[in-house]
Amino acid sequence: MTMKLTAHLTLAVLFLAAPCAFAQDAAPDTTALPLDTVPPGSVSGLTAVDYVDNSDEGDRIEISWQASPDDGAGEGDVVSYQLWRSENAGADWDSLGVAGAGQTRYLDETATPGTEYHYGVAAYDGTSYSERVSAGPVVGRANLFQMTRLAVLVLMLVFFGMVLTFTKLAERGADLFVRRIPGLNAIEEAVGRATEMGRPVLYVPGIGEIDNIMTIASLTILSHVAKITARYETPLIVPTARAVVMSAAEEVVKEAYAEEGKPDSYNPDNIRYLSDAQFAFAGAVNGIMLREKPAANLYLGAFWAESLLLAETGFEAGAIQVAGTAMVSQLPFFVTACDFTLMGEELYAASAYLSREPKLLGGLKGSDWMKVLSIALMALGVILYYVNQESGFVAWFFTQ
Amino acid sequence: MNWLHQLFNGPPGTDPSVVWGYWVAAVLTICIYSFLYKDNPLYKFAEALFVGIGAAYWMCLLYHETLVPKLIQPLFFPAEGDSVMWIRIFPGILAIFMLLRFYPKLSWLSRWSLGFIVGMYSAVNITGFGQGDFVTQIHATMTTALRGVGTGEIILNLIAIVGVFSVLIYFFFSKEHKGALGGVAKLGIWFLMVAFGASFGYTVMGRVSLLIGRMTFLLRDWLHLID
Amino acid sequence: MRREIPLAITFLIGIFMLVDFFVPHHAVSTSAEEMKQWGTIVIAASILLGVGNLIRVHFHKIRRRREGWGYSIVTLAIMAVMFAFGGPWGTVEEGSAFNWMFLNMQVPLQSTMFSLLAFFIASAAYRAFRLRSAEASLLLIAAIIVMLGRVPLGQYLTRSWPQAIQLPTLTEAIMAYPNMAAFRGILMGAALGVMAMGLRIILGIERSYLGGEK
Amino acid sequence: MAKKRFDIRSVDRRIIFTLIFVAVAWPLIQPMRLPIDVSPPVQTLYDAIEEIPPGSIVMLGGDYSPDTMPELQPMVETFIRHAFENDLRVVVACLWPASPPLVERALTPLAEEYGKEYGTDFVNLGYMAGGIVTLLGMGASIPNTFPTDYGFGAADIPSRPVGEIPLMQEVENFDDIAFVMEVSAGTPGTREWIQQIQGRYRVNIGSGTTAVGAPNFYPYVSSGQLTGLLGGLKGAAEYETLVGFPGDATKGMDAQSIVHALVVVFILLGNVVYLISLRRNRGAEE
Repeated sequence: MTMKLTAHLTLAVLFLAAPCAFAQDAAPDTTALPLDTVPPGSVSGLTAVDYVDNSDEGDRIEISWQASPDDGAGEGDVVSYQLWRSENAGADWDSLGVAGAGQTRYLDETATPGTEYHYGVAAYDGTSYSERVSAGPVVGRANLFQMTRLAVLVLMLVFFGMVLTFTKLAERGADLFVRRIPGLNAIEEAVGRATEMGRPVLYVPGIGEIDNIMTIASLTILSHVAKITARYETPLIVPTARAVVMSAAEEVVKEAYAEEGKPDSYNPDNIRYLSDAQFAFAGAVNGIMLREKPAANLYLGAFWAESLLLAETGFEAGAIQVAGTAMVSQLPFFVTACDFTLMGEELYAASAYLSREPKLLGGLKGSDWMKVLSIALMALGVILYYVNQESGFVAWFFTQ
Repeated sequence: MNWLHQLFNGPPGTDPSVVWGYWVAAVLTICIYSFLYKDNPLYKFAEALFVGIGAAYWMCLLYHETLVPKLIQPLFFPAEGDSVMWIRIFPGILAIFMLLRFYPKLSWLSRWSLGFIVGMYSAVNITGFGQGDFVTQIHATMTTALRGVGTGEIILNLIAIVGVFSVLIYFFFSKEHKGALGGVAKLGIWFLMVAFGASFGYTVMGRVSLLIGRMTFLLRDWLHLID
Repeated sequence: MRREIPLAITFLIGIFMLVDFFVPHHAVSTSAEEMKQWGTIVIAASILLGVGNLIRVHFHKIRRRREGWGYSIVTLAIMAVMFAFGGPWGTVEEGSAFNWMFLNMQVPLQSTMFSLLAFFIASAAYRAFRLRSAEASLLLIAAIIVMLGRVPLGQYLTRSWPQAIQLPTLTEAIMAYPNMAAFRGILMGAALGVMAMGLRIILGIERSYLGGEK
Repeated sequence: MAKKRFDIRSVDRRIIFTLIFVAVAWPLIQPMRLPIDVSPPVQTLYDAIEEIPPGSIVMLGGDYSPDTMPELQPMVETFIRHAFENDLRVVVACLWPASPPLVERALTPLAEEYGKEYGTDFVNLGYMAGGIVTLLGMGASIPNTFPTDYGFGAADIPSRPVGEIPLMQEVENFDDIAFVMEVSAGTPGTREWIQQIQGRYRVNIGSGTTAVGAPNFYPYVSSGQLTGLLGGLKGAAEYETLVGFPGDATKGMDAQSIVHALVVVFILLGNVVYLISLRRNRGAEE
């Protein structure tokens, strides 16, 4: 079913994308013999609309039609479609181009913005043309909105509205409930355990770039962890794989130590840039685990294949391990090799839960209710689809 | 003896640099695998090489493939007939600011560059994820067929719909997971576990494939034991 | 001012890129395109920053004779050699010494590092993959079906069974339905998280990436 | 997820390692050649490429590095072969710095075999930093985003401005690309291509990914955002089977089968040990 749908989509788009070069090859050949005196059936449903491309200068008009009854069926002798354009409501027609048989779309890329055009299309069978069907007027404009992205805009604005409202509520001190996320307290327990044992805490913020949202969430959690380690005066080792992340981690940890009134306990040598290369990084972190024997390994952030290496070695070294990532392909290993795992969004929820920061709570609550809304939307859609295949409104709204 | 000859000279007509390459690669491969026995100086040596080569490779490529054509050429050596793209002075400044992180007195300027990148990434992530991972997925779920296809497929499609809903509910944090909600969330975990199981299976497959690749190199390219 | 200007830059560029997504007008897209080119340049600089940092770290290690400083010399030395071949005066193309080092050192090192995971996975499978609960069992069963169903052996072993319960069929059903559904749920939830975070960053509510006040 | 630990480490890891080593090497030396079945997402991808009119331009996104070559290189090779077989022209663009020479490695023998010429039949644009920003730039203008190509060592063609490359005269943006084959080992990769290019520019994207990534992409296959998916070495072997040129992926399938079976045995064995130790513990408590 999926396959069929995909195949259909493929076919459709391929027709759209077929290069005009081929269309040119199929241009009318006036020397053709023998004469076929029966002209092909004309096209129907001709439309010409202003085409909105991604850098819209208003110079494109999209012309589409339903194939001539003799194209691929009937007499089956249509070889091409001839297109004309008129600037004076059909008084004079200028030849515009040719589309090959089987094609039902032509993109006029030579329109002058703001000019009213009419378009005409006729099927051609090698000797004669069908009756010319025309459509218009249509004006090319440099558009200010991409209608195919309406659904994205509407849902985005609704969502942003929710997020900002909840954020405001949280700022005003409204008590926004967030359920306890299992495994979150485990982070604090793990740090406590390391303190008891007099061994360091290892915090790996993943190998994502600073732009990675997981990395940013991880830095929020790092700030919290750093405050606890500052309080307990437990060494906190933060190996990073990205220079920018290292700089950010430095700032975050330093600030946390300062806030706890222990700026002197902050050891810049413990925030380390090891390597941009994934395995070199994993190898180096494993080295830290074996040499410096942290009692708690916290892996929070964006992880790829190194997850297993880290978790396995940590498991070997006998550390308490708490992981959290939204990199779903790595979750199975964290789930099986760590004591606690924050799965997917729980990572983001964790940063909200730990900090109780209005901005994070707002995002969390906004997402929550957006999920409810989208479940409702999908349920409604499924029912509508059951009753009447794809309803017009749904199709229009999502114009995919 | 033919084999020994091949081992050191490659098949007839092989360039010596290729054979040396295989030897270097084979020795490094074995150095890395020695880690399986235990961490040792050979592994550490190979790893140190790896870090150095990786960084140098990246640095040189960035220079030749990005900075030269996009910054240095447009500003200093425009192609014949092109004028100097003065506007590229701005990204040039941002790039220099980024590198100012090395000078503590001026390192605050690197935040300008950081602000630029983070702002750009945030926006394109909003629209990219919003369209590709949210809106399109909602639409795809809405158009799941529950009639007009075989019974088996209807059941599977129903499973898919229930799966999407229950997983979304598992990641719903505003209510305690008790009662009916808890039940649905539990169902969500089951779906997650099946998916993670599938992921695990696929990951095993991927890792094994890489090992097969290395083994093929050792047995075929280096030792000529298989074809 | 040391925070306001970067925040303003983030805000302006963020809003502009959002506008670019929804507004097809060429006036917007043309300047947005130039911005995107800037982005690639600044990101390249940030990667150079990473390399510079690496050099600094290793120099530091050598100067202070920290544990393993000998390996730092190896790292810096090979970097210098590679840079000598591929630096601004050199060439990185096929057939160059730079490329030889890439193909015969970088390629095997990185490939082999990755393939170590096959071994670690095997030992994790033996020691960590447990029938601890109903959920874990589900994970386990799905994993076993997929592992066998995605190789010719699974097809071979179940070739005489009815089509519907042959391992490859089962595997594809798991992948295309429950697995797809779970990942779709994850994708949607994650997308919301990313969008909310993006909004906060653009509006300057989230600024932890800039670090503390200085 | 809470987890209790039981000491069942009576077996040295190195024994497991040795078994795996043998299980990989043996089938390579003594192949069994088990038949390879084709799964629907691979068939979809193959069919989609078969439908493309000859002469069209397809893009190959090479976003991988040496570490994933065993899985992805066969896909790259088979795709290029498939394209050349069908007279499609290929533009290669890479978001990963290590990819261009790897793709070149695949192109070199195939260009010779099919008599294809660099610059007119195929071009390697090389690497550009920036990830999704680069993708967005490509959406607006491919030549502006990749101002120079990578060159082609096999024919001694150095890197030059894209303005001097005949094939690139026909490529401005994704309107000119009939199909994108994205071979991806991670980020930036298939997901970014879907989010930034498929969504915005409606170009058909098929993808070959590492096995690790593949399960994540099924929702995109189901929604039609991806036109076909090759998952890992098995996906590559299936694609090789369809195109009719069995290569490294097909050769690796026997080893793959044996090791999978071995891992399953490990899991079962590990659990038996676990259940026994559970029972013993319980016995001790009572």
